Amino acid sequence: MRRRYIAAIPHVVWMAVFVVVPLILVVFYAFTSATGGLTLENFRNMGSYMSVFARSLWLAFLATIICLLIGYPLSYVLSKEGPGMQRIFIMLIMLPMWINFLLRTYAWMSILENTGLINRLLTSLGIFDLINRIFNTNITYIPMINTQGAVVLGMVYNYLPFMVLPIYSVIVKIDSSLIEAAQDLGAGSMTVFKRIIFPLSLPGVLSGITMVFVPAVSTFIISKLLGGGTSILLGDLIEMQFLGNAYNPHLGSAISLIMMIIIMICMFVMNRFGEGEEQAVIM
Amino acid sequence: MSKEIIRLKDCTVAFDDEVILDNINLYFNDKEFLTLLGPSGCGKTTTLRIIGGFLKPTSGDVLFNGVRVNDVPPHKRKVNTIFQKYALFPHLDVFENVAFGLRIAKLNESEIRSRVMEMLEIVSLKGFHNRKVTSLSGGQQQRVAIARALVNRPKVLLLDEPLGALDLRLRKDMQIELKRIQQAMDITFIYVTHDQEEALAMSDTIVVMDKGRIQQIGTPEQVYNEPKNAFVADFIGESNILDGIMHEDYVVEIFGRKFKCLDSGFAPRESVDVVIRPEDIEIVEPHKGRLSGTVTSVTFKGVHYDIIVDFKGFKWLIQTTRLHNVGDEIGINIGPEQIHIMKKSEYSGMFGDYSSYSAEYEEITSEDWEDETEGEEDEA
Amino acid sequence: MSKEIIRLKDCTVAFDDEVILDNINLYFNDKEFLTLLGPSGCGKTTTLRIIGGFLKPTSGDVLFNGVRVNDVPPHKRKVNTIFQKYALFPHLDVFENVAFGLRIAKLNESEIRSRVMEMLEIVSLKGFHNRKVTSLSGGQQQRVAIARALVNRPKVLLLDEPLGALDLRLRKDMQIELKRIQQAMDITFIYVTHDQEEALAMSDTIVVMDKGRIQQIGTPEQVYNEPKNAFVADFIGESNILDGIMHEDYVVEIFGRKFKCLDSGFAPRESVDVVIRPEDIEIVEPHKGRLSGTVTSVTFKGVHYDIIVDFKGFKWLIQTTRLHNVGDEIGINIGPEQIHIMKKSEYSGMFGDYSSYSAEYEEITSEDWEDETEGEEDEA
Amino acid sequence: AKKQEQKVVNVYNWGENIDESIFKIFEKQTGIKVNYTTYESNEQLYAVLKMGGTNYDVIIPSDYMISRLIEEGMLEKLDFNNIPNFDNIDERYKNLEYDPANEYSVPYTWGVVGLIYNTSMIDDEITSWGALFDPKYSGQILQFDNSRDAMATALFHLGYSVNTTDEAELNEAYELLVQQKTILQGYVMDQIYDKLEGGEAAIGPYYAGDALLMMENNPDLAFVVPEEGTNLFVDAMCIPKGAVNKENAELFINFMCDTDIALKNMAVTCYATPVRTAYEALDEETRSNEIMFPKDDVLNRCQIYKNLPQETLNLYDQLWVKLKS
Amino acid sequence: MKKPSIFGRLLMALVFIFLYAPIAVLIVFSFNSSKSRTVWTGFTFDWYLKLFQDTTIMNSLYVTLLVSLLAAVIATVAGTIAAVGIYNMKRSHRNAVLALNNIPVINADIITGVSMSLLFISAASVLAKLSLAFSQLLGVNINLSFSLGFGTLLIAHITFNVPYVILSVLPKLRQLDNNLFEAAQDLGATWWQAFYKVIIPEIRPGIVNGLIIAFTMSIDDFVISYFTAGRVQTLSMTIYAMTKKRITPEINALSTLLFTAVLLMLIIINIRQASQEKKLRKTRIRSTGIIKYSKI
Ligand SMILES: Nc1ncnc2c1ncn2[C@@H]1O[C@H](COP(=O)(O)OP(=O)(O)OP(=O)(O)O)[C@@H](O)[C@H]1O
Ligand SMILES: Nc1ncnc2c1ncn2[C@@H]1O[C@H](COP(=O)(O)OP(=O)(O)OP(=O)(O)O)[C@@H](O)[C@H]1O
Ligand SMILES: [Mg+2]
Ligand SMILES: [Mg+2]
Repeated sequence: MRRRYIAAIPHVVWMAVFVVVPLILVVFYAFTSATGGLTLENFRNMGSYMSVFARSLWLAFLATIICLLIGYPLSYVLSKEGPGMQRIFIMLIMLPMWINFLLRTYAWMSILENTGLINRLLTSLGIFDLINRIFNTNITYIPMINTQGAVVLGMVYNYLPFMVLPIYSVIVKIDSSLIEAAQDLGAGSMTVFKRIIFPLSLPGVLSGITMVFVPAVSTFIISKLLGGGTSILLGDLIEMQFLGNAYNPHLGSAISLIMMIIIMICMFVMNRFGEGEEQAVIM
Repeated sequence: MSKEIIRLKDCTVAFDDEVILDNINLYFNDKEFLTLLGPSGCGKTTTLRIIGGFLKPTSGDVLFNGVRVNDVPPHKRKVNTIFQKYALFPHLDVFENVAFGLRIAKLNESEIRSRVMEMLEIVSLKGFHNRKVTSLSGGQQQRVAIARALVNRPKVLLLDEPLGALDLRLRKDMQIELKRIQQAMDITFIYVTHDQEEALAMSDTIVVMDKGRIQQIGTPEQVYNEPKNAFVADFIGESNILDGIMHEDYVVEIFGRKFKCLDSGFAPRESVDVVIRPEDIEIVEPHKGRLSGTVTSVTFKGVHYDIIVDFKGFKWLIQTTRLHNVGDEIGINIGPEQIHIMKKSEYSGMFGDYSSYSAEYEEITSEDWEDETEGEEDEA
Repeated sequence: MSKEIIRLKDCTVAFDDEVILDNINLYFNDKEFLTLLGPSGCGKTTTLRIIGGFLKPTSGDVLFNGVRVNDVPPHKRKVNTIFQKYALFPHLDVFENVAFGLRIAKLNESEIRSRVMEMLEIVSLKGFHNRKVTSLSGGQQQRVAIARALVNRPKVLLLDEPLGALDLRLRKDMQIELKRIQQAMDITFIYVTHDQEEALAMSDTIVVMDKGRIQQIGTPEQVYNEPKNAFVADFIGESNILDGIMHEDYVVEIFGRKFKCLDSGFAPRESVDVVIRPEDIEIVEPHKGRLSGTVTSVTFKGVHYDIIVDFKGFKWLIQTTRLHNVGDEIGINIGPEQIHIMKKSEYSGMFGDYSSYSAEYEEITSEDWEDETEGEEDEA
Repeated sequence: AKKQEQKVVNVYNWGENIDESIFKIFEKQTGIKVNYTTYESNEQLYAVLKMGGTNYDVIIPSDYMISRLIEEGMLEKLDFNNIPNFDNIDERYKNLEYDPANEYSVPYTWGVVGLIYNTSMIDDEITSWGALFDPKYSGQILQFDNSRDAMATALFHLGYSVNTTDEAELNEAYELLVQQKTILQGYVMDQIYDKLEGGEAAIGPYYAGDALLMMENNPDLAFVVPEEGTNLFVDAMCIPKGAVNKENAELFINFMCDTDIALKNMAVTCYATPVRTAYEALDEETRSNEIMFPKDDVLNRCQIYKNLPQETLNLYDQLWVKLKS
Repeated sequence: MKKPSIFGRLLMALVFIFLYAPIAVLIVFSFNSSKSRTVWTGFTFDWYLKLFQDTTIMNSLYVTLLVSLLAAVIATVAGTIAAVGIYNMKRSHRNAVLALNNIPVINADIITGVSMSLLFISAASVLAKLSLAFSQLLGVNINLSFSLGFGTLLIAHITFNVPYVILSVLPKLRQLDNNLFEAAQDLGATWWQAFYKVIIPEIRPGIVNGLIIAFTMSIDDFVISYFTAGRVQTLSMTIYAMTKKRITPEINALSTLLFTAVLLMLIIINIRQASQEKKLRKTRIRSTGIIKYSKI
């Protein structure tokens, strides 16, 4: 009745200034050169970063799939626990997020390094000696740090909760009478899962995938810390152009723009795929 | 309407030592419309869930056609259920909801198609097969739920307050519709409701339950006209319930006066509960009645007036189509066939007294309320 | 019961060109229990909102004691409202809910305390003041809502389907309770409901509304016994509505036969609607009746049987306490006082035909349903 | 604010390159609070300055970067009247090629780049840059994480000038780095401390001062200036254009050239100081530390980075990004 | 109802080991007597003592807490007001605004950070030029220029926090009984009284939740701060700077302290919630009981 919607106007203005205008600036930078003229130069060389794009997408894809493969069953199992247990487990999943993620990732270095905890453990257990004796090799450690595997591990580690939480919260909300209805209509437990639980949990899966894939494809910390900087990702590439060793914000903007477009396409395709009209953003 | 197809034998269900169903014995006949009627929480849904296989009785047996099926999981039972809130699958459209059971049974596509379409026609939803179920009205969703269950051609359909969520109008229409479908498909309906009018209008057999126990089983007429105890009498329609004493067969004493009745078989001078329905009382001139009293309240109800009459301190509810005024002196007569005698039960004295009615309504003392809360806590 | 305190003068409300209230003229007397009755969406809540001040009429005036208050905001009006779903403040306990208005009015603590406690006693909630409102039962919440409104000592209380969310039993009890409170407090109740029984049982005056227009104003008896048009007749109770022709004063022709009636003042041979209530029809031996027909359906309803009787193709609903069987031939008589004559209106021909009843139920075409959904969408 | 606004100076320096305890002394002396932050490499410093939006008062780039900043007009001229301690600076470090008239900078440290390796993990004696490219040490090698230093290791190994603008030579160096990448453990800057001290890697190039610090923590480490020659660097204090607290900055620069402060600072950073008076005050043992103060035969093998023309800089950036991707 | 299978339990155990292994390492080595991250050399509390003397860490902790608190509080207030506005919008407008609102939630952090830093820098240089021009024009010294720092950091944090607050308040508004507001007015409350006496308490859980989410996001943020904070350093940035050489165990100590604090807080909240829920369950049964017996 009253025009109460005006309460939202400051917000809209704020978001326009601090979200939309910056994005427009990114576009603007992407199409200009350091000297100020309009140019497509920044996109012309994009081909040479193909490998970075490919690697980023691939690693993020791997991390997302692994998160899904771990996160879905975990959410499902969690949803079967009693309510008290559920609360505790969910708390335990969120708790690590309260430790700075740089530190947690850094701690993985201690674990994975050549002289790290795992290798030390294996050495002190005499595993390496044993292997060396049997296969007549001379290994003293398993190389884990500074590999792409380590980067994926870091991604999975950091973003797994973002997969579990949305899926879990969708699954627990599934009305148990739907499951009973399906059983009533002759569905065994596998069929119930396939035809009811899984399709109904899709919105959670989609939002989980988004919440893992987007940060994974754009991270620059994990690759720096666990990847040794030998195979950089899109995030590193962008960071490098703004505050790093190869200053060129125009190129950086162009790469950002393309990354944004790729992310948008991925999400669009995925939503099509899942018919996810009701895309859930769950915190 | 004769062959027995389901039987519950001494079924007891307890959750955490709380007895929810107490030694239920019940059988269901083929092609029967049987209604479980009772107040909220009396165990109706629990009974259905035992039959559906979603719950195993703590003790006792469930027999289908004489075979014990306690351990048969729901998806292997040849019964289908319509759930309290439909439980339609929101991610599937109307067609796929109805086709669900057929797909599980792996029928071929063309047969599925024809059976679903036929079913949708039966429930008057032709042309709706592509709609999202969430976009349907309550009544339409109800029909989808019915179609989804019936398309599997079950021998028995369980319906858990299927009309509970609908408004009065739609509810009346759907009652008629359901009854029609049951007759058309020629199958057994086991129907749950707490609405006595609904139960009376639809059922072949009514099972009245309270506190996990069966109170009475009978046809609607039997249950209404010959209630077994005060609970049944009160739950199925308004009733005046009085203390009486059986003098001999066919003679009962109420308020010190003897009335003829049709009941026999009681011990001499046995205390009994006497039920008299408000519409069964004939109002006559004061001096012509067996009893005479004063009108203390009148409420217009459209079809009739509800009047409260004070007979020597006990207040009766009488329904009459003629207007009387507060303060009028009236006499009443009650025919023998209008007097129903019941054995005393745990419910005696709890129902059927209209002293606290209308303008006479006494203030509820806070003690009453406190009592109530205590009762609750006992339960918890 | 005479002084007028609120008047709506030519009130019209339109949202987006859609007329919701169409030129409403209505006055409310002091200490009256007035009910707005009508189907869902007819504008009852809208009318209340105009009185409460939550909505300004698009045109027309609202007068309190003769003073125009169109522009007085809700918090300055001396009326209080009980909302459709109570609208209790969940974050406050019972005491604070009731005290809300008094705190806003900045009364001192001891007065607030005494008034709230007194009010809680009136609504029989003594001892509940520390409870969370969410932990109360529906009926108790209802009482809190009443107390919260009444503690401010309004001259007028607006009640918007206050019992809509309660189950049947509780509803009946609360009807009595509300009526008692109204009489005890001696204030005006403006009551909204779509339940005709409720309206009949409680009101001094009933205003029947449909489609934003007032259809009839009168006492319960007037509205029930002398409905102004087919809509009112049908909405207030079951009715058989037939086409008739007034031959002369006190004589109406139905099915080619003349019947005596009590109505006069129509033009000669004027077409009229004739209402006959199902309970007003006397069943006699076939040859003794003015009309005779065949029973086509029987439903047991407890108090009575609903039977459908076919008279020359037109199906009547008759309520009787005696059992008849399908196929029985019966005769009927109708006394002059049971025949109600109404002028033809836009509603003529829309109600009161029982052809599609029960087993005779025709398939509902999908078109009907489409209509229904559209209606819903309009509302949303 | 009732009291006068706190005077501050914003110092932006290399990591592990100062004794932070001297800030307290400075504050006590002048009432100016030091806001201290660090960067990793000259290139990063350049990016941050170029990006803009930040206000630093004192920065400490290396030689070639200073000339680039001067060329691009990104430095303020210093008011040497406010820096009387400039007289303490050894003449050898004044008027160097990167700031010929010495208007913009005051030298802070100097040193050479060399190879640091773990003698318990590498039995051979390392003498050449070639060790960095030797598959024998595969997985144990670290490399600079900035383009100029990393390219330099390759250029030295190939025998080219570190200031070459020849595209072919640069490409050759790039190819060498690409090959190296397969045997590399990682590109690092100050992380090298952790990796070498902890025995996580066996060999890597870094700056002399840092090498000394590492050797303190792990005696197995050794530092060598390869025979092909190496880079001699001078880091100098400058004031970026538009600095808000220019006077405070000059006070700070002057403070850093104080003999006692320079000595104190040097004890922590292990970098050679250009403050003559401080050098003279050192004990004999420190002065004869060949890593800190290389002998002339080493110095003769050294090249100083020069600022490169824009095209070459662009080529550097391109090759670097390509290498890292 | 069925208990989870052995497989389920195993999976959970493995995941929790995975999640907590690095944290355990972190905590254990906060008590290590040497700086080593991998070799245990003895037990000490030294790092905890040193932590409080380390001005860099303490400063950045202060900055982090301050910016998080300010941003969370401002975002909560702004977000709540905005949510009320959005709730009252026409559906089409609402969807548009929500889409706008979702951009920072869905967009990659680095793009948010980079784009905002571009904005701040452009604004700074434009303002610097403007003040120069004005100064020359008017002959007085006008200084509108600014640099990246606490202000821009705060703006950035507010910007990415507000959407989360809105997303958490909006559902509460939707659940709100439409009539509550009118009920309050009906009882004599003015518009504003009705808002803060009824609406605010009603949506408080959403507001508190939004506040917590906002605070958490701020504390945890690194990427956006990194691009917008300029010289100012948050804890994340300090840690990032440290990862470039070596993390001192002081940081481990700090994290251990924070972790313990959060753990304790969660345990307390949980116990309280559990007991509340128990009560609620009781009352639920109770209210069905009331209905059951109300006729008597
Ligand atoms: N899983 C359960 N655990 C504990 N108690 C239960 C459970 N399910 C039902 N009950 C209790 O059993 C009693 C009977 O429940 P049931 O659902 O059968 O009642 P109902 O007759 O269907 O009532 P309504 O008309 O309200 O649906 C209730 O008191 C209920 O609280
Ligand atoms: N704010 C509004 N904007 C547009 N249409 C409205 C608005 N409020 C009510 N209406 C319409 O006005 C009509 C009357 O609404 P009202 O709420 O008065 O009905 P009602 O008689 O109270 O019905 P019910 O019994 O369902 O509460 C409905 O068709 C409704 O859709
Ligand atoms: Mg139930
Ligand atoms: Mg309404």
